[in-house]
Amino acid sequence: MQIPYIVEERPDTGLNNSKLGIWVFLASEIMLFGGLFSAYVFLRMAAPVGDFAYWGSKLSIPMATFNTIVLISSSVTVIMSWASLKMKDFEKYKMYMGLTLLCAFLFLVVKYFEYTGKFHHGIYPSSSTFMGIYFTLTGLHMLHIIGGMIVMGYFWLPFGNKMWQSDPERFTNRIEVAGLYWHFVDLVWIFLFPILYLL
Amino acid sequence: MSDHDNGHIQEHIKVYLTVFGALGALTLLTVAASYMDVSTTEAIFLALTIATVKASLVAGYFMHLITEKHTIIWILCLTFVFFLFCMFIPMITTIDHASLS
Amino acid sequence: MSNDSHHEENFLQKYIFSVDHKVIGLQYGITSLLFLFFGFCLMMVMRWQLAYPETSVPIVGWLLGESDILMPEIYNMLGAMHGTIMIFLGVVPLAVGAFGNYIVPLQIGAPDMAFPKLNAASYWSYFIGGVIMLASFFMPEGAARSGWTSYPPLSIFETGQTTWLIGMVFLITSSLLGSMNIIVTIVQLRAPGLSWFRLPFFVWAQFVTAFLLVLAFPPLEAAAVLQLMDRVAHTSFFLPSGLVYSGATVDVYGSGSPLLWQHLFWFLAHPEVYVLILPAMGIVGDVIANNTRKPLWGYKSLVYASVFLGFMSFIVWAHHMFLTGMGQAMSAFFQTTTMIISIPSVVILTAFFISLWGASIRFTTPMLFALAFLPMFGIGGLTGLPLGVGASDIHLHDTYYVIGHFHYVVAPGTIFALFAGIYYWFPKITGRKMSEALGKLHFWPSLIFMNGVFMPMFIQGLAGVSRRLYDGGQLYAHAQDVLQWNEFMSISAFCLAAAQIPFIINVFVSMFNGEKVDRNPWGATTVEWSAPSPPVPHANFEGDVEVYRGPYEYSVPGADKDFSPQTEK
Amino acid sequence: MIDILHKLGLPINMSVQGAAIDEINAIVHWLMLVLFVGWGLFFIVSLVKFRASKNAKADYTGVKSHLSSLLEAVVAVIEIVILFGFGFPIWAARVTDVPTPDESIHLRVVAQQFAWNVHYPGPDGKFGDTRADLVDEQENPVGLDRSSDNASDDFYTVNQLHVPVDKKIRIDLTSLDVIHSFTLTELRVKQDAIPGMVIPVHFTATMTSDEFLKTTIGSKREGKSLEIACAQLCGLGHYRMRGFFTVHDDGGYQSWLDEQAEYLEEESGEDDWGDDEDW
Ligand code: HEA
Ligand code: HEA
Ligand code: CUA
Ligand SMILES: [Cu+2]
Repeated sequence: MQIPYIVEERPDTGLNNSKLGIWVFLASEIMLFGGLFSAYVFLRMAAPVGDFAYWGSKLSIPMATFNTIVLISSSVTVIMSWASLKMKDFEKYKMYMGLTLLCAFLFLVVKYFEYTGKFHHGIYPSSSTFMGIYFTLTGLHMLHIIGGMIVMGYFWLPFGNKMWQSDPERFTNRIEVAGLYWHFVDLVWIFLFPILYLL
Repeated sequence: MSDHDNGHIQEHIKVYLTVFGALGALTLLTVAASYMDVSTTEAIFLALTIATVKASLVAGYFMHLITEKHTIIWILCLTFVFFLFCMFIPMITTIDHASLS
Repeated sequence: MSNDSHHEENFLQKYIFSVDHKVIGLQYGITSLLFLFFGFCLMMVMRWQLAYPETSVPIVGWLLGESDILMPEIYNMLGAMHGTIMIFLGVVPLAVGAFGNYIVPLQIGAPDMAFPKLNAASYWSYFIGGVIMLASFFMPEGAARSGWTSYPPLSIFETGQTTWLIGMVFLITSSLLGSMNIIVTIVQLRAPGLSWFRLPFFVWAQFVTAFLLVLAFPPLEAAAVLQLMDRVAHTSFFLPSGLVYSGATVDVYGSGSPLLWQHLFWFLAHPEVYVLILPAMGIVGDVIANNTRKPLWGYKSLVYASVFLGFMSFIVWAHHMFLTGMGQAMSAFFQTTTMIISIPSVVILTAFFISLWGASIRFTTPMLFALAFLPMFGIGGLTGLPLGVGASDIHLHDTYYVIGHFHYVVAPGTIFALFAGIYYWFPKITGRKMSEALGKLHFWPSLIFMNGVFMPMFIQGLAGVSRRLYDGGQLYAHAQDVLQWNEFMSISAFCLAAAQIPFIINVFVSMFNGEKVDRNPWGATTVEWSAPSPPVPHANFEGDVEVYRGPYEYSVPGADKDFSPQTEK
Repeated sequence: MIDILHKLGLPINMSVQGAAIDEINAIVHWLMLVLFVGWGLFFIVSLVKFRASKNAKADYTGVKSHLSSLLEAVVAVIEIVILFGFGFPIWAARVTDVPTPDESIHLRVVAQQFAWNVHYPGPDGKFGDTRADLVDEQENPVGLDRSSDNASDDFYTVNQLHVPVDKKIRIDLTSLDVIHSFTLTELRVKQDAIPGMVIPVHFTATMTSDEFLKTTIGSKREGKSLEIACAQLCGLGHYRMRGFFTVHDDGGYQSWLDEQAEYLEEESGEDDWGDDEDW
C-alpha cells in the first residue's frame, strides 16, 4: 500500500508530509541554535566586561558583510529556482540552482579565508571564550551549509532531470523543501552576523 | 498546488525581488549602525531589531510563512515560546544567584 | 520512498535494512531490551559492591581488572553508564522507538510511518550510538565516569567522556529523526474518520512525547558540542577562571560557567523524564480500558492533562539545581512550576483510578502490570513533591531519597508499563499469546523485589546518605544507622534479576509455542486489532481502514458485544 | 509525622534553621500520606468490588460526579499553601537571608578533590587575599597570599571545621576544581560548592558536639561525631570526601582558636610566611 499524502495535500491539514516534516525539523533546528544562542548570552554575561567586544573586534566586518549579501542572494536564487519549476521552466531552474550552489561555495571560500586568517594570527577556539563560541557557531552553521549543498547538488546533477521527467510535482516539492531548509540557514546567519561581528 | 498559475508566480517573483532589495539595504544599515557611537545596550537593541526584521522578511516571504497553514504556525509558535524559555530563564537565573561573585 | 510490496525481498532487505515500521519497531525492541538487561547487569555489579564493599565480585569479577574487586573509578563508570544506558539506550528506544514505531501507525490505521527511510536511519543511528557507548568500555580511557548528568568541570577532567559525547550525538540524532516521523505520521496519516479526539490515549501520549523530544533534545545536542569543544579544542565554555586541578592551575582561558551545562542539560533532561513516563501512561491507559471493559474515565481530561504536562515540563528544569546558589525569585518560580506540573499527573492518575469504578476487571498479566504501575508511580510521584519544594530539597538533594524517587517512577513505573505493553501487544506481533502462568510468575516476584530494592532508599535518603558513594556510606557516621539496608536492597536486586527469568523464557517459548489466537484476542476496540496478526508487511491492513467511533467504546449499552471496535460501523 | 520521619532514619536536627526544614518536610509527607492512603483505599476497594468474577458487566458511564475535580483543586490549593506559607519563607530564611560578616562568625570553605579546606580569618576577622596560582596541596591549600593585608593572622585547617554553639556562622563556599556539595546533615545544611562562584551558607548550631554525642548513645553511630559530607559526585574519591565538624561551647571555641594561633606562630617562626617564592 502506498503511503498517502506524499505529494498531494491532506484535506484537513492542507499539508503534505514533507512540508510538515521539514517544518518540524526546522523547529528542532531552531532549538539547536537556540541552545547555542542561549550559551552565547550566558557566556557573555559570565565573561569580564568588554571581553567579548574586544575579541569580537578581531573579526573582519567587510568579509562578513560580503558573506551576508552572498547568502541572501542565494536565498533569492533558490526561491527563483523553485518558481521556475512552478512555471515549468527546467532550464531556468538549472541556472538558478547553479547560482545558489555557486553562492554557497563562495560563502565557504570566504569563510575559509577568514578561518585561516585567524589561525595565522595564532587565534584558535581556545584563545578566548568568544573565539570558542565564534568557531563553534560558525562551524556548525558551515556544516549546515555543506549539508544543504549536498542535497541541492544532488537535485542539480543529472539525477534531477530524471525525477523532473518522471514526477514533476514531487520534484518541485523536493525543491521547495530544500529551499525552506536553505532559507533557514540564511536566517541563522542573519542573527549570527550581528551578534558575532557587530556587537 | 495548481492554484498558482503563472501570473501568480510572476507576482511572487516581484515580491521576492523587493524583499531581496530590502534585505540588502538592511544589511548595509546594520553595518553602518555598528559604527555609530551609541551605548552598548542601544547597539544591541538596534542590531537585534534589524536582524529580527530581516529574519521576519525571510521567514514571511521566502518561506511563505505569512500564508502558511495553521498547523505549522502553531508548531512554530510553540517552538518560539520554548526558545524564549531556553534563552531567558538561564539568564535570569544567573542574575538572581545568591552568589557573591 | 518506493514502497513496492510486490517484489521479492531478500533476507537483508526484509529483516535488517527494512523500511517497514514493524520490522524497525522490532529491531528497536530487541536492541533496547538487551540494553536494559545489560544496564541491569552493570547495576548488579554495583549492588554487590554496595552490600559487600571491597570483596571480590562473583561471576564477573575477572572482568574488573587486576583484582576482582570493584575499584572506585570503575564504580563511577558503571554508575554513569547504568544511568545512560537505562535512559537513552533502554527505556526511550523501547517506549518511543519500539512501541511508538510498531503500534502508532497501526492504531491510526496507517500503512507505515510517513518517512520509512528516515525511520530506518533513526534506528541505525541509535544502533551506532549504542555500539559507541558499549565500545567505550573497551577503550583505553574507559567509559564515562562523571554520572549520567556529566557535570563539568569533572566531566572535562575525567577520561572516557569524549566517547560518551559522540555516542550521545548519535542517540540524539536518532531520537530527533524518530520523533519527527511520529509527529508527521500522527498529523498526516490518520485514517478517515479518526479525528483528534478519537485517537487512543497511547497515540496522544506518543504525540506529546515526540514534541518533547524534538524540542528539548537539540539544546542538549548543542551542549554536547560545546562540551566536546572543551575537551577536544581546549575551549573553556564550562570552565571558570582560576581552576586548580590536582595541584596545578588549569591552563585554559577561563571565564566560562559550569552552570551553563546544567541549564542546557536539564532543559533536556527534565522533559526527558516525561518522555519516560508519558508512553508508559499511554500503555497503561489502553490496557486499563481493555481490561476494565469500560471507557477510560475522563478521556478528554487525560488528553488535556498530558498536553499541559508536556508544555509545563519545559519550565521546571531548574528544580534539579536548587542548590546551585539559586536566589529567592528563581527558586520560587521553579518551585511553583514544579508544583503546577504535579497537578496533571494527579489528574491522569485520578482518571485511571476512577476508570476502575463500575468496571468488570479481568486480571490478565498485562492488567496486573498496568495496575501495579498506579501505586508504584504514585509513590514515585509523591516523593517528587518534597524534592520539588526547595526547602525540603535542601535536606534530600543528592541523597538516596532522589534515587528512590526516580526509580519508583522509572522501574516499577515505566518498566512495569512497558512489560504490560509487551504482554498486551505480543499477540498482535506474533499471532500467539504469552503464557499467563509464566506471566504471573514474572509479575508477583517482580513487584515484591522492586519494592525491596527501592523502598529502603527513602530511609537511607532521609538519613542523609549521599548517592554515588562507592562504599554505600560505610565511612560516614550519619549512615551507620541505616547501613544494614544495603545488603537487603542488593539481595532484592539479585532476586529481581531472577524474577526476570520467567519473562525471558516466556518470550521465547510463546514466540514458537504460545497459544495461537485470532486477530483480536483481548476483545479490544482500537484500530490495530482489526489488522491481521502479524500485520501485513508494508501495508498493515488488508484493505482501507475507516473509523466510526471513539477509542474506548466498551460495554456500550444496547450493543451485542461488550466491545465496539473503532472500525466497525 | 516528624516522629515517623525520625523513626525512618531522619537524624535529629541541631540548627536553628533546620527546624523549619524538618517542619516542611513533615508537612509535605503528610500530604503524600493522605493522598496515598486515600487513593490506595479507593484502589483496593475498586479492585475487590469490581473484579470480573463478581461484576460481570461493566458500567459504560462509570462515575458521574465531579468530586475528583474538587479533589484535584484541593490538592492544588494545599500545594499553594505549602509554597507560599512555608516553602518560600523557609527558603528565604535558610538560603537567601545571609547574615553580614559583621553579625556573624565568618569563615571560608574551599572544597577540592577530596578535602574541605577551611579558611579562618584569625583575630582580626578579616580574610587575606587568595590567588589560584598560590595554591599548593601541602603548604597552602587555599592559596592564601600572606603578603596581602589582613593575611598575617589567617589560618586554615584541612577537613576540620570548628564553630561555636549558638552563634550565627557564615561560610563563604567555593571550590578549586570540580563541583562538590557541602553537607552538614544534622544541621540541614547543604550547598553545592561551585568553582568560580562564591556562595554563602549560614547556620546557628543549637548543640555542641559533646551534647550531640550523648544523643547517639545506644544507636549504631554511638561515639561517632559530626561530619561534613560531600553530596555531589566529584571523582573517584567522592565517597571518602569526609570532613570533621566540631561544635564547641564558647570557652572551648576560644581555646581552640588560641591553640591555632599558637601553631601559626610556631610555624611562621620556622618559615617565612611573607615570602611567596618559597611556595
Ligand atoms: C519518569 C521519570 C520521572 C517522573 C515522572 C518524575 C516526576 C516528578 N519529579 Fe522527578 N526525577 C526523575 C525522574 C522523574 N521524575 C529523575 C531521573 C531524577 C533524578 C535525576 C538525577 O539527578 O540523576 C528526578 C529528580 C527530581 C528532582 C530533583 C531532586 C534533586 O536532585 O534534589 C525533583 C525536584 O523537584 C523532582 C520532582 C519531581 C516531581 C514534582 C514530579 C511530578 O511530576 C510527580 C507528580 C506525580 C504525583 C504527584 C503522583 C500523583 C499520584 C497520586 C496522587 C496517586 C497516589 C497513588 C496511589 C495511592 C496508588 N524529581
Ligand atoms: C530508566 C532508567 C532506569 C532504570 C529502569 C533503572 C533500574 C534500576 N536501577 Fe538505576 N539509575 C538510573 C536509571 C535507571 N535505573 C539513573 C539515571 C541513575 C543515576 C546514575 C548516576 O548516578 O549518574 C541510577 C542509579 C542507580 C543506583 C544508584 C547508584 C549510586 O548512586 O551509586 C542504584 C542503586 O541501587 C540503581 C539501581 C537500579 C536497579 C536495581 C534497577 C532495576 O529496577 C533494574 C530492573 C531492570 C529490569 C527489570 C530490566 C529487565 C529486562 C529484561 C529482563 C530484558 C529481558 C531481555 C530480553 C527478553 C531480550 N540505579
Ligand atoms: Cu566532593 Cu563529592
Ligand atoms: Cu525534573
